[in-house]
Amino acid sequence: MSFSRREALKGGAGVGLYGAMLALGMIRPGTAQAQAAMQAAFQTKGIPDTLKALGAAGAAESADVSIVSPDIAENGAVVPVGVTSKLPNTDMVALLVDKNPNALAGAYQFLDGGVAEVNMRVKMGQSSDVFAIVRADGKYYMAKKEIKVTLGGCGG
Amino acid sequence: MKARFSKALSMARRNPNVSRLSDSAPSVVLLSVARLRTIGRAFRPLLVSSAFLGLLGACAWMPHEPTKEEIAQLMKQSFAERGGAKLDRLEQSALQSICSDYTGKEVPKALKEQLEQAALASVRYPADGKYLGDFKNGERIAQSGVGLQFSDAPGTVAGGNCYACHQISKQELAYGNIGPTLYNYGKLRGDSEPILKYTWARIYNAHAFNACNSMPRFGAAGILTEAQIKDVMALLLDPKSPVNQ
Amino acid sequence: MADPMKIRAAARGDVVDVRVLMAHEMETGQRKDAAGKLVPAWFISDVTASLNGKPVVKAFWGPAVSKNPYLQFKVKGGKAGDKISITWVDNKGDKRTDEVTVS
Amino acid sequence: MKSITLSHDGRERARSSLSLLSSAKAGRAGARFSQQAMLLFSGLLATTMACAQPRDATELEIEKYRQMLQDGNPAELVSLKGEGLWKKKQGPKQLSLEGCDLGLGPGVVKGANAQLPRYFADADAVMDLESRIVHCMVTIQGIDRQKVIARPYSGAGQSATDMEALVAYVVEESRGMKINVPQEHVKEKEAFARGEKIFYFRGGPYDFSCASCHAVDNQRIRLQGLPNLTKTEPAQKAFASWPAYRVSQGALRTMQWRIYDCFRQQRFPELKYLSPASVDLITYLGARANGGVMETPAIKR
Repeated sequence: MSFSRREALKGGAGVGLYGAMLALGMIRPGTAQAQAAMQAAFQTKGIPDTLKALGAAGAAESADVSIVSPDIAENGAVVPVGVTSKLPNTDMVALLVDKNPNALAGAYQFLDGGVAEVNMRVKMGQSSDVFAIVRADGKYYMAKKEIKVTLGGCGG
Repeated sequence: MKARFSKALSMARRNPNVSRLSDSAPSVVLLSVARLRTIGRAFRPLLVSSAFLGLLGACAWMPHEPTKEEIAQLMKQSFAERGGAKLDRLEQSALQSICSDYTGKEVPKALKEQLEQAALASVRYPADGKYLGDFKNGERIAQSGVGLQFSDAPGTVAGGNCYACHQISKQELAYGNIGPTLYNYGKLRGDSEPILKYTWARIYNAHAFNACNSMPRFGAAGILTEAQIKDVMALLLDPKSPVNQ
Repeated sequence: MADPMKIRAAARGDVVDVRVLMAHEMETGQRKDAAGKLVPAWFISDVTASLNGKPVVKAFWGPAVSKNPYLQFKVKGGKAGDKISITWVDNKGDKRTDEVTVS
Repeated sequence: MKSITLSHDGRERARSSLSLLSSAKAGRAGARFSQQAMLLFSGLLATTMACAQPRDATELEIEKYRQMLQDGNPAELVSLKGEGLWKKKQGPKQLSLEGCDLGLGPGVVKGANAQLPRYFADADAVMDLESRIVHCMVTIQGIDRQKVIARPYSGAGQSATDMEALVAYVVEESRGMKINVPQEHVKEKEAFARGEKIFYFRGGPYDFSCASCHAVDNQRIRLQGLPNLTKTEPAQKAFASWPAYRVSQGALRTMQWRIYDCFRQQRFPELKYLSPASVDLITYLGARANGGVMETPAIKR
């Protein structure tokens, strides 16, 4: 619980290793290890490395995963984004924003009874592709959508 | 009944205001005082009825219709100087005063023409005869909405905020519609001398062509420098500008 | 101490729809204050939602989640009268738990 | 040169007739339409134009964005805090604000803001909500006025100020209520008359007045729709949706702030908190909006 990100990173386990362990199911959700892996994933930059950190490299695009959001956001400080997975046994969902300083915005674990449908609001520094990553039956899937961020108000 | 009454009242008050204001703010007057007095004389019958209505307004049961001086006083009392935004910004020029009165109404033809002539006379064309600068800089100026606000850090370079009101290049989706679209501005008009001069004047002081329109006087009010106006000109008129693709 | 959350939980059939608003600055760590100094990152990093005391959804957040976060999710197997509780923990170790009854 | 001006005008005309077409297409309920058709034709055109549906793809997506924000308004968190503050015994006199008369009698909060600004005999002045809250904090709780008004608006990275929280609570209690800003007392009428003049007052280096942006139908600045505040329906909708939570600033913004920031954009000097011009202008906007229904606190970009 008390793992800080710095500890997670210097702990010897590279981002990729944690990711691989997560992917293989070697880390049980809720453990300190899982926590550290997740924290490491928040520190990565760009989509490819973040996918690796999540153990989700090679996630396949799936029509069963959808991103619910407007195509254009009036303001980047608050962009409403929802992720829904229709894939059976979905137990994890993550939302990534390509052009943010760190791509991973949030991840969700569904335990007993949790439905794979979440809505949240994220900051986007600029127009960007947004990725939803889903884990179902141990396999990773994804969906992608571009969200344009505009300048609202009087521009001053 | 009441509405009609107060409308008559404000119409009647309009004309004395014009000449009064021209006296109180000589540095910013665009029209000559003499010219305005001429206009004022043409409305003398209204002056008389104004005095009469003013008497009625003094009765206790009638709400007092504020005079221009009272509004000016009220504004000064209600604002504070901050940064570059001093209280003199609340002293209306003749143009501002007249245009305030005629918002949403037709400005009388003679008055409108006088305002337009005065505005055109204020335009200073580039000394070196070169009208077009760098369209890439022009795009930055058109995007930037900062400058001249009390919240701006000292030394902030003002933008033109053109996209606030105009569509310009196709790439920018967040554009306003207060002014007409400027997409393909140069492609449609070419870059002949009259077009260059007209466009320059329009940016410099748009009241030259349509007195009391909403566009800031980017040159005459010192919002943009001559070099900045050249860059905005290039954005509109340079054949290589994205505006003309 | 952290301000209370606003939680709504309503059952439709056997699915409970939960909407939560949390009061938090969610500082990115990239913003500079008036003096030009970077304001350190400060954000909710973990959220746990429980139905009658049993965790059902866990959220892991970074500083890209908007200020005063909003979260909506669904839980199967709940009904009116059940308890939904939400606990968040931020990266400074501050935490807050609030509970509502499903309507 | 002349032909340019003309063609510009021609385009303007083409655009407004286009927007008419699309608003007719957007289609209101048939019954309402025929009922309206009995009214003056020009009046009908004006109304449908004023509440025209978004016209292009960008505006439609922005509308979707706004819709998605509606559910889950962080203003609720602010008003929760405000309710606590309202009921808390504070100040040298250790009293709560529950005895404050917001115009409907001491202690009545429900619906009070839908009828503000108004004339208060105890102060012999027209007061807007924020002026009145300050008045109550000073007279009931004995708090120093300067202390109360020193920092009314929260800055970046700051949580809501006490004033913002109190305002959020009070205006939430007027949600769904009909706007009914009184125009009975002579001072209320005078405030309105001054407010109207201020609305049309052009000044500053940009020559802007409130009317520069808010006196024409279907205008937008960037993508921000600009309500025509000289028309009843948009005036009602605008007044009904302030105060609001501003997502771009992560803050609850009060009506005083709304006016303050408009003047900032106009390049005027800094509007003083609770200044007479601000109260007059809010009175004008409020009375122009009578008959609308309060949706406060709203949520905006």
